[in-house]
Parts: sequence; structure tokens; C-alpha cells
Amino acid sequence: MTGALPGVAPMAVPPGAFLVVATLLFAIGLAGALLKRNALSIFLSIELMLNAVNLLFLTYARMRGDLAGQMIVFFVIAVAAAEAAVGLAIFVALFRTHRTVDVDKIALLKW
Amino acid sequence: MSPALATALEGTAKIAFVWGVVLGAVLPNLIWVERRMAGLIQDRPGPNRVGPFGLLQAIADILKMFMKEDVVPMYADRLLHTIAPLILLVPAMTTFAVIPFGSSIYLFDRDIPLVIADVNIGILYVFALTSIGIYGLVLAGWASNNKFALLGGLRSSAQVISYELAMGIAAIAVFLAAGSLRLTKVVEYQASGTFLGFLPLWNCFPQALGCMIFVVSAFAETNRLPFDLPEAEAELVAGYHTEYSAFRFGMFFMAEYLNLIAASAMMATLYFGGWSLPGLHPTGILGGVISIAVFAAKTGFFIFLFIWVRWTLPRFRFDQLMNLGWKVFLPLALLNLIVTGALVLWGVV
Amino acid sequence: MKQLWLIPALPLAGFLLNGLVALVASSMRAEKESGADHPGVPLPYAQRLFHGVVGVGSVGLAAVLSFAALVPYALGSMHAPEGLAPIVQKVYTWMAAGDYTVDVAFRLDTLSALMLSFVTLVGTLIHVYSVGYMQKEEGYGRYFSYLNLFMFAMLTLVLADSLPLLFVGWEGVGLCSYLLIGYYYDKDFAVAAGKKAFIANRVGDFGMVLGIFGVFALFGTADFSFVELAKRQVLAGNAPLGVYAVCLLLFLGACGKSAQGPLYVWLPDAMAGPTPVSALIHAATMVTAGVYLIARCSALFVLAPDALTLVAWIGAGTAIFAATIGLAQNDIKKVLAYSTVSQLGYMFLACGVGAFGAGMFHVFTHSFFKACLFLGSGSVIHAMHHEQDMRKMGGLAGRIPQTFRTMLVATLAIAGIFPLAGFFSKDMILGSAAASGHWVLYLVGLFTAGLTAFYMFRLVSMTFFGAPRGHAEHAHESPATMTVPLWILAAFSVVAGAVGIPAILGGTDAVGRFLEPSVAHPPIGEMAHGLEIGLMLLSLGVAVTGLAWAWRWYGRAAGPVEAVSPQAHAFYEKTGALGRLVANRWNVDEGIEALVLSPFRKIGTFLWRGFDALFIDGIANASAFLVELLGDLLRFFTTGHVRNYALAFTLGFAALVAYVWMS
Amino acid sequence: MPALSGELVVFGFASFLALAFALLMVVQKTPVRSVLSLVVTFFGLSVLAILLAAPFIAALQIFVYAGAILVLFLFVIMLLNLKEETADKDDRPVQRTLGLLVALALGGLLAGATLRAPVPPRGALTGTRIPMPDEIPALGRLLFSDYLFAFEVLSLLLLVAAVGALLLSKRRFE
Repeated sequence: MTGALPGVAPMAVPPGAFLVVATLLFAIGLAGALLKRNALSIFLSIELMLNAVNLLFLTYARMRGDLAGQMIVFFVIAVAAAEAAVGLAIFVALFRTHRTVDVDKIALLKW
Repeated sequence: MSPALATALEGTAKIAFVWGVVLGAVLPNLIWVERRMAGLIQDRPGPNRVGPFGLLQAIADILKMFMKEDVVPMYADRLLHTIAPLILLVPAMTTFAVIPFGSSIYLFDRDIPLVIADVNIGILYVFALTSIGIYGLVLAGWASNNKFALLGGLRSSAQVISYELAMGIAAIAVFLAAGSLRLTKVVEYQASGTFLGFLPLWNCFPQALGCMIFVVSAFAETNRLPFDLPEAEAELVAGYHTEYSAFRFGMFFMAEYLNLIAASAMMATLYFGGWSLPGLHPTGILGGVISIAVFAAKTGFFIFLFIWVRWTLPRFRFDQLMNLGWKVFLPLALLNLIVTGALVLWGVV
Repeated sequence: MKQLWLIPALPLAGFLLNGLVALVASSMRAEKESGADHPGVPLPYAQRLFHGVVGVGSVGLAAVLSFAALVPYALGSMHAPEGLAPIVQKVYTWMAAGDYTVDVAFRLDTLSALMLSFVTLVGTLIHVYSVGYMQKEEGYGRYFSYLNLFMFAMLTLVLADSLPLLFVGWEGVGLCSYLLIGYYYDKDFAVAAGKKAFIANRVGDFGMVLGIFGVFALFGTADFSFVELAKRQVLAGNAPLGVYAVCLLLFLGACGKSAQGPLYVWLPDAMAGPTPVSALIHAATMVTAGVYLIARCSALFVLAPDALTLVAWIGAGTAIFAATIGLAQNDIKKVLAYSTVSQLGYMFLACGVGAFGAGMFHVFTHSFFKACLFLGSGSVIHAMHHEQDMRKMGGLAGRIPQTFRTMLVATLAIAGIFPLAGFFSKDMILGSAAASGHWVLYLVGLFTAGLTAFYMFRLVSMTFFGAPRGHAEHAHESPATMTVPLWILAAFSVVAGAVGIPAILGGTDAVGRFLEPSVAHPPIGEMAHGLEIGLMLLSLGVAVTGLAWAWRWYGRAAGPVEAVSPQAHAFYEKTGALGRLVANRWNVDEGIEALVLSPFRKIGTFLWRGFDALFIDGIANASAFLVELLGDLLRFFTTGHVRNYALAFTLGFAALVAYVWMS
Repeated sequence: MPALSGELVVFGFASFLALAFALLMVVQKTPVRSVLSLVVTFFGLSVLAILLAAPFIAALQIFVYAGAILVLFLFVIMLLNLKEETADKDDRPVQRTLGLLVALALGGLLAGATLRAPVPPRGALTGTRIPMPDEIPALGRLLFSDYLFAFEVLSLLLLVAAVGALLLSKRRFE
């Protein structure tokens, strides 16, 4: 624990708590990604995982009193935006050809 | 009295004041004003039966809404259908938290800044709330399980998101000049000096273009004519609130007016010097009151503008709207940003 | 003159201009009329004019500049006791390796001055001649751009101040010769000839490059300051052997470029190119580069007498060998080609016996009369509508008189008739051969002189005398652009000898003294004046004999108008089996085919069929097969279900985290 | 000290909100509702971000994530008009159970690992401390100095993504 940084108020909440929350969120997102069949829901779960990681970054940034973590979160969010745009476009195209976004019904990669 | 408690009290007082004024005083009269204005512009008397000059018309309307039956369509998504108006209403009401409605007032031997929460992300907060507001419209459209409503919802989301861009970029220029996201800082900056020696340093002068974009985008953001496509009667019956009645409809109604007021306040704050007036240096209680009055006047002017435009201009077509947003305003906003950057760089503003 | 670099730069500019215009124009043409080149369709006049002006102009200007540069220098060095110091102008640093740098620097000394004089002069004349000769060609622009490029390379070669830069020019001229031999790229024999020339030159260049490295190894530098070092015998490393090896390697390069020894084979075939090209590249300038190289490095060669002797013998051998082949050729250009080879042999003979000055002198004179002869033959071919077989000519003397007269002059010159240029140069060579005591070489040279006179006059007789055969009767004279250069060259082949009149004939061996500063002049034994005079008369007599003989066999005889005339066979009838062998060019090409090429082809076939196809491909196919098997195995895991992939991925990740956790 | 306890309360509430609605999102069958639950989760996250002295990120979380990205999701869902997740039962029990197990296992592992992981000393990456309370200018300065290249690349990426999305969602490729 970093203790009172100059210019940073001491953390009232133990950072470990944040970390646990973040990892739990990550696990939930992962479960969603593995269990859901609707491509969009899977995508949502992945977004959740991203945010869990963001939370980790923020926590460490706070613990180290270092802006780098927040910077990375900023970039993650921007990249997520790009990813969402392309991903959703892919789903739309997919739906147009298969009339469904159920990933179990779309198994083109089979041999 | 412990400082923490004092702070809490102070905050509560301010919230009470703002909401009191907005919900209690401005909102009802606004309904009346709008309809009277409509009458004026359309060369007819407008509501003039209930009370003197029909001043109590608003009360009557509200009562009527609460009396009516609250209908939920059979195949609607009940939950969402219920909460949609709230999702729209709450952000509209919380927007005011960051807007400085006056300089500061000296009471109970403490200097009280006249803003509920002077957060350092100021404008971002406002934009965040606006973007939440979208959900209200979209969900209302979706939950009603009605194609007109759905179309209205989709339109609104598309429209609001598109214009948020232009609006945001225009606003960035403002903070570039002020050097902070805090709205109080923005106001202080505008009160601080003069532009080209004879004009007040209000952003509307150096950033006339940005101001114009912001104002027009605000119309789109609040779904007001000429951009009220989500509820375009002629095409979509009543758009996203087709399936709403009684006080839920009333909430949409309220939300629209609140957004209108908030938008006016934002314009006044960002581009027209907020509570400041050239040569006015408010001090003490009186100063505070005067500054509030100035702010109210400016806001009032923009509210008036909103109404005026609504009853004057015809409605856009959706594709026209989108073209305007993406192909005209966005580039112009960027241009404005660049120009402002140059001005700041060369110390003109 | 301050900017030597301008001299090569001008033709380069010409090349770029001509090349670009030609390219653009031809592509435009291709668009307009579908199909790239249209045989026989001459270019629009404006374009021809452009190419002509640029082509001739750039080279002409270069010639003017070079004379502006070399005349003052030459005069200066004539009057200076020790000759002037060479002018060396550095343009920029080309390569820098550690503390050793190779500069692009140009050098003007008496040797390069001599070369420069006739290269630019003959070059310009031949450009002018080409304007008329190539008129009907649709590849006009291409031709002139190549020709300019050649001039650029040749001038670089001549003016270079270092072996690497010289090598650039060396390869440049090789490339241009390849391009121009293959100028008629739609004719198979032309393309084949181009390849042959290129490959034969590669063999030489291999020696050349190694030689350059060797020079660097010996002297620690490759620019011509090493000549000075060699004169002062400042050597690094194992001198005698090293010098010997380097000399042989350089000589190999020279043989490649100057068609000596077995490497001569490309030159006769090179006649497939347009005649002016043969005149410029394969007679006057490029092929003499080998001699120039030897003369440049003379100081080095002097250190390896055995190598010099070898040079002499190979030169003499080539001379007589080529001359004998020349006797029996019926293609007018082939005769000239073999004559060129044999003349080059003379030059190497001279260098070999240590008379580098004499060699360069012959290079100088030879360039004029041989160019004149080629251009004349070109004019004849032009008049005969691209008929090159002398058996179908005859009786042209009256029909194309100017060509006849100029060619006659040049023939006499090359035959070595007093007082034409050829006499002096050839006699200087023979004289120095005798003086150096190589009497065998002398006799070979003498006999070759006789042969030269014979086949040259045979050519003249078969072409111009007797009754017209084939289409000879409707031959007509060529335009002025072609005849004027002929006259100029003829004039030079008369007077060019003047610069080398030996002291014994009251002259001052000008060229020898002129070259002294820049080429080595090892002591050659003196001869009694009487003997010297005698030898001169002897060679003169031999030459006259040759002429007379040729006249007897070919001159008077007239033949039927039908193509093949008795004279064509005359040589065989009169010389029997030997003649037949000679007519088959001593079966050299067949020999090379049998001894060198076919074994190589066999080895190649084996490596292809046996090694590559079975072994290498076998490995590749086997590995591919393995991969395929693996794929068949793995594909059962690809269910195509995204979630399975995700699950597997996650499992792996979990395992990883667990591992990190444990450790 | 009341502020501290207050902070704790806020933390507890926010994290509960985030976790609960995250779970809801996963078990939810209707895509629209999953999106909404995720929105609520993001609210919780942004509150946590504020607790972590990152108000700017918090705002972005709402403004960009909830306000733009998730609206886009909603938009697409409505466009494709996806009601219930396909009714027929999940025919991959192995995948189902295994997936759940792996997710839980990995979650536990990660939690443990993160708790055990040492915090690198401040300034190990960059020396910039968080200047409370107004850190936004500092962020900006950092973004346009140390992270300029990444920033430019990012802008390029966004452009490419926009073009790609447009191309993908075109009906026919002319």
C-alpha cells in the first residue's frame, strides 16, 4: 500500500477490494463470453472484461500515484470504440447472410 | 456546526433552490409562455381562459395528465416501458448541478459559490448525462413494441449521437480558450477581459462559428423543431412516445422542457459569459442576486429563442438532418477548433 | 579545360533525351495503331530530326569540348621536356571503405588524349553517317539513344582515372555492344550474336575483375597512381608471381574485349548489328579498349616480361589466324570483321614486344581506315538493298564512285602502301618486333601483312570490279550524310600516319615521343639504318604482292549475272583442302562447341534431371506430404464453433496463470 | 472520520451495483436487457473510477462507453430485431459446464494472483504523479507528449475502423 502520496489523499478503501471486484467482473465477463450463444451478448461480455481490466489499471494508477494507468485506460476505451464499430458491422453482415447471430449455428470454419 | 454538516446543508439548500426555481417557477410558466407565443405567432389568442391571461393553464394541463389512465400496451416490455421516461427525466434534472447560476453570495459568514457542484470535469458531466438521456428515447421506442415508436427511438439515438460530436468539438474550443473544464472557470475567463479591446471576452465573439454550431446542435439534442424528427407527427404519429399517456407522457413533456432550459443555461454559460456582465463586479448579497438575475435573463433569452424557432421553421428531412450534422457541422466545428487554437497560440484570446 | 566530366556527360544527356522521347513516342504510336513496332514504317520527320539533332549534337559537342581540352594539352606536352603532368579532376567520391576511397575522377594525359581524339572524331562522323543510313528504320530513336549511351561509356572508359571507373565504362560499352548487335531483335541470329558477344565478354571480364583486385592487392590502390608506383617498382606482397598473375588476368580481360585468342569468336557474329555500329564499336573504338588497357598498365606489364611475351605470341597468332579466315569469306562485313581481329592482333603483338607506342599508333590509324572501310561497306550494302554477299556484287566502281574511291584509299591504307597511314603504323610494329629480336614474330607479322593486302583487295575486286552480278546494276550512290564522313575518314587514313613518321624517313616519331610520359618504353634493341630501310621495302613489297595476287585471281574475271560466280569458288579451287578448312573458319566454333559447350550442357542436364528434380524436389515434396498428414490429423479439432476455440484458449490461459501462480 | 466511512459506503454500493448487474447481464436472455444491465454496471464502474481519483476516465466511461458504444449495440440489436436468445436449448452441455468451471477457476486464480502481485514502485513506468484534484490538464499534457505516437496511431486506427465498418455494412460491394 502506497500510503499518503503528496497531492493524493490517502485511500480510504483498501486497494485490494478494488482488485477483487475487478477480477470478479472479469470472471463474470469471461463466463458470459463462454456461455452465451448470441454473438452480441458475447461481445457485450467481452466489453465487460475490458472494463474489468480498466478498473485494475485505475487501481494500480491510484496505488502508484501514476497517471500511466489512466492513460492506458483512455487508450483501451478508444480501441474498444473502434472494435465495437467493426464488430457490430460484421454482425450486421453476418445476419444479412445467415439470418441469425447464434454462434452455434454459424460454423463456417469447420473442415 | 461542523464544517461537514455545513457543507451538506449548503449543498441541500442550493439543490432545493435550483430545483425549486426550475420545476416550481420556470417549468409551468414555460408551458404557458410557449402556447401563448404560439398563439401570437400564429395570430390567434392562445390559452386565455384559465385564470388571468390563462396563466393557470399549466396547472390545468398537469392536473389533467395526472387524472388520466396510464395505459401500457399489451405486448410492450412492461419494465422498460415503465422506466424509460424516468431514464429520460433524471439526467435532465441533474444537469443543473454543474451550471454556475451566479457568482457567489455571502451568507451566514461564509462565501457560498452559486453552483451546486463545481466538479473538475464540468462539461463532460453534462455531455455524459445527455448521452444517458438517449436511452430514455430509445427504450421508450423499443419497449412500446410499436413500429412508429421504434423508428422514433432509432432516429433519436442516431440524431443525438451525431450532433453530440459537433457540439462536443465546438465546446472543446471553449475549454481551449478557458483552459479548464470547470464551468465556473469558463465563466470567470469570459468575465476576465475584453476581445479586440471593445467587446466583452464572451466566447460568442471569438468563436462565432462554434457558438452557431452549438446553438443549432442544441436544437437537435433537445429534439426541438426544426429537428424534432423522433416525434414527427406527420410521419410517426407521435414518435417514441406514441404509446405513452397520462403522467408518463407528462414526464417526457417535462424532460423536454428541462432539457430545453438546461441547454439554454449551457449556451448562456459557455458562450455568453454566464452570470457575468461587462463592468459588473458583484459583491455581497446584492451582487449575488444581481448575478443570478443576469444569468436568468440570458437563459430566458435562449428559451425564448427556442420557442420562437419552433413556431417559425418547418421540419427537416432525416437525411438532410444527418448530412447537416456529419458533412457540415462536424468539419466546421473542427475548423472552429483550429482557428481558436491559433488565436490562443497567438494570444489574441 | 576545367570540366572534363562534361565530355562523357553530354552523350549521357543525349541518351536520356533520345531514350525518353523514343519511349514516349513509340508507346503513343502503339496506342494509335495497335501493335508496337511497324517494320518499315519510318518515323515522322519531326521525330527523326529530333533524334538526329540530339544524337549527333551531343556527341559533336563532346568532340568539340574534348579537342578544346586535348589540343592545348598535347601542344603543351610536345614542348615540355618531360611532358606535362596528367590533368586529374575529381568529380565526387564514389565509394569509401575505411580510409580507402574510390573517386569518380577523370584523367587527361597523353594516352587518353590520343584515344579521346579519334574516339570523339570517328564517333561524331559515324553518328552523322547513321543519320542517313538508319533513315528507314522505325527503331531510329532507340538506335541513337544506344549509340549515345555507348559514347558515354567509351568516353568514361578512356578518361577514367581508376580501374574501377574504367571498368564501369568497360561494362558499359559491353552492354551497348550487346544492345546494338541485337538491334534487330526480331531476327534470331542477331539476338544469338548479341548473347554470344555478351558471354564471351563475361569470360574476359571475370579476368578483368580479378585483375583489378590483384592490382589493389599489389599496390593498395586501384587508381592510376599505381602506374607510377609500378614504374618505381614499389610493390606490396609477393611481387614477381603476383605481378605475373595480375598481368595475365588483365590480359584475359583485354582478350575478351579485343577479340584475341579463342575469345575472338564473338566479333564476326557481331556483324549482325547495323553497319555503322560495326564501324564504331567493333572496329574503331570499343575493341581497341583491350589495347588501351594494356598500354595503361604497360608499366606493370614491363615488370612481367614472360607475360608480355605471351601477349606478343597470342597477338601474332590471332593476327595470322584471323587473316587466313578472312581470305575465304564471302560476306563483305565478315571479311572486314576478321581483318579487324587480325589488326588487333598486330596491336597486341606490338605491345607484346614492348612497343606500346607503336601499338597505340596502330590503334589510332586503324580506327580511321577500318571505320572508313566499314562505312564504305555499309554504303555498298545500302546501295545493294541489304545484300552483303560479295558474290552477288561486282562492277560497282562506276555506279557508286565515291564509295569506291574512299574504300580504295582505305584499302591501300590498311594494306600498308606507302605513304598511307597503315604503312607507318604497321611498319613501326614490324620494325620494333624485329628490333626486339623476335624474328619469328616478325615473319608472322610480315606474312600476315601480305594476307591482309590479299583479302582486302579481294574484297575490293569482288565488289567493285568485273561485271555486275545479282542486282548490282541498279545500285545507286548514298546520300551526302553518308559520303561526306567517308571522304573525311579517307582523308584521315591518308594523313594520319604523318604523326608517326620515323626518324629514318626524316620524320620525328611524334606519336612515340608524345606517348612517352604515359606509357612504358622498355629498351628495344637498335637496328642499323640499312636494315631498317630494307625491312620497310620488304614489307612494302609483300603488300604489293598481296594486292597483285588478289587482282590476278579476282580482279579481271567477269561472271554471269546469275548469283554464284566462279570467283566465289576460286579460292577453294586454287587452295584445295586447306582452303576448305580455312573457309570453315578452321572449325573453331565447332571445336568450342565440342570441347566446352556440350560438356557443360551435359553437366547441366544431369544436375537438372538428376539432382534438382529428384533430390531437391524430393525433399520439398516429402515435407509437404508430412505437413498434409499432420493437417489431416489436426483438422478434427477444428469444430468451427467459436465457443470451443474460446474455451480452449481460456483453458490454456488458465494453465499459464496457474503456472505463474505456482512458481 | 465521516468522509472515510462515506467513501467506503459509496464503494460498497457501487461495486455491488457493478457486480450484480454484470451477473444480470450474463443470465439475462433478452439482449436489450443485457445491454441495459451493462449500462448500470458501467455506472458503478465510473463511480469506482471517481473513488480512484480518475474523474476524467469516469466521465469517459459514461460519455463514450455507455453513451456511444452501448447505444450502438442497442441500435444494432433493434436493427436486427433480436428478441429472445434462440429458444432451443443449448445443445453443448460440455461446453456449458466446462466453460463455467474454467471461468470460475480463472477468476479465482486471477484474484489470487493480483492480490499477491507486488505493486511496482512509483515512477517505474513514468514519473508523473497524480496531481489532485484537477488532473485533467496533466493528462492532456501527458497525452500529447509521452503518448503522442500512440495517440496518432489510435486516430489512424479509428479512421480505419470507421471505413471498415462502412464497407462491411454496405449491402453490395460495387
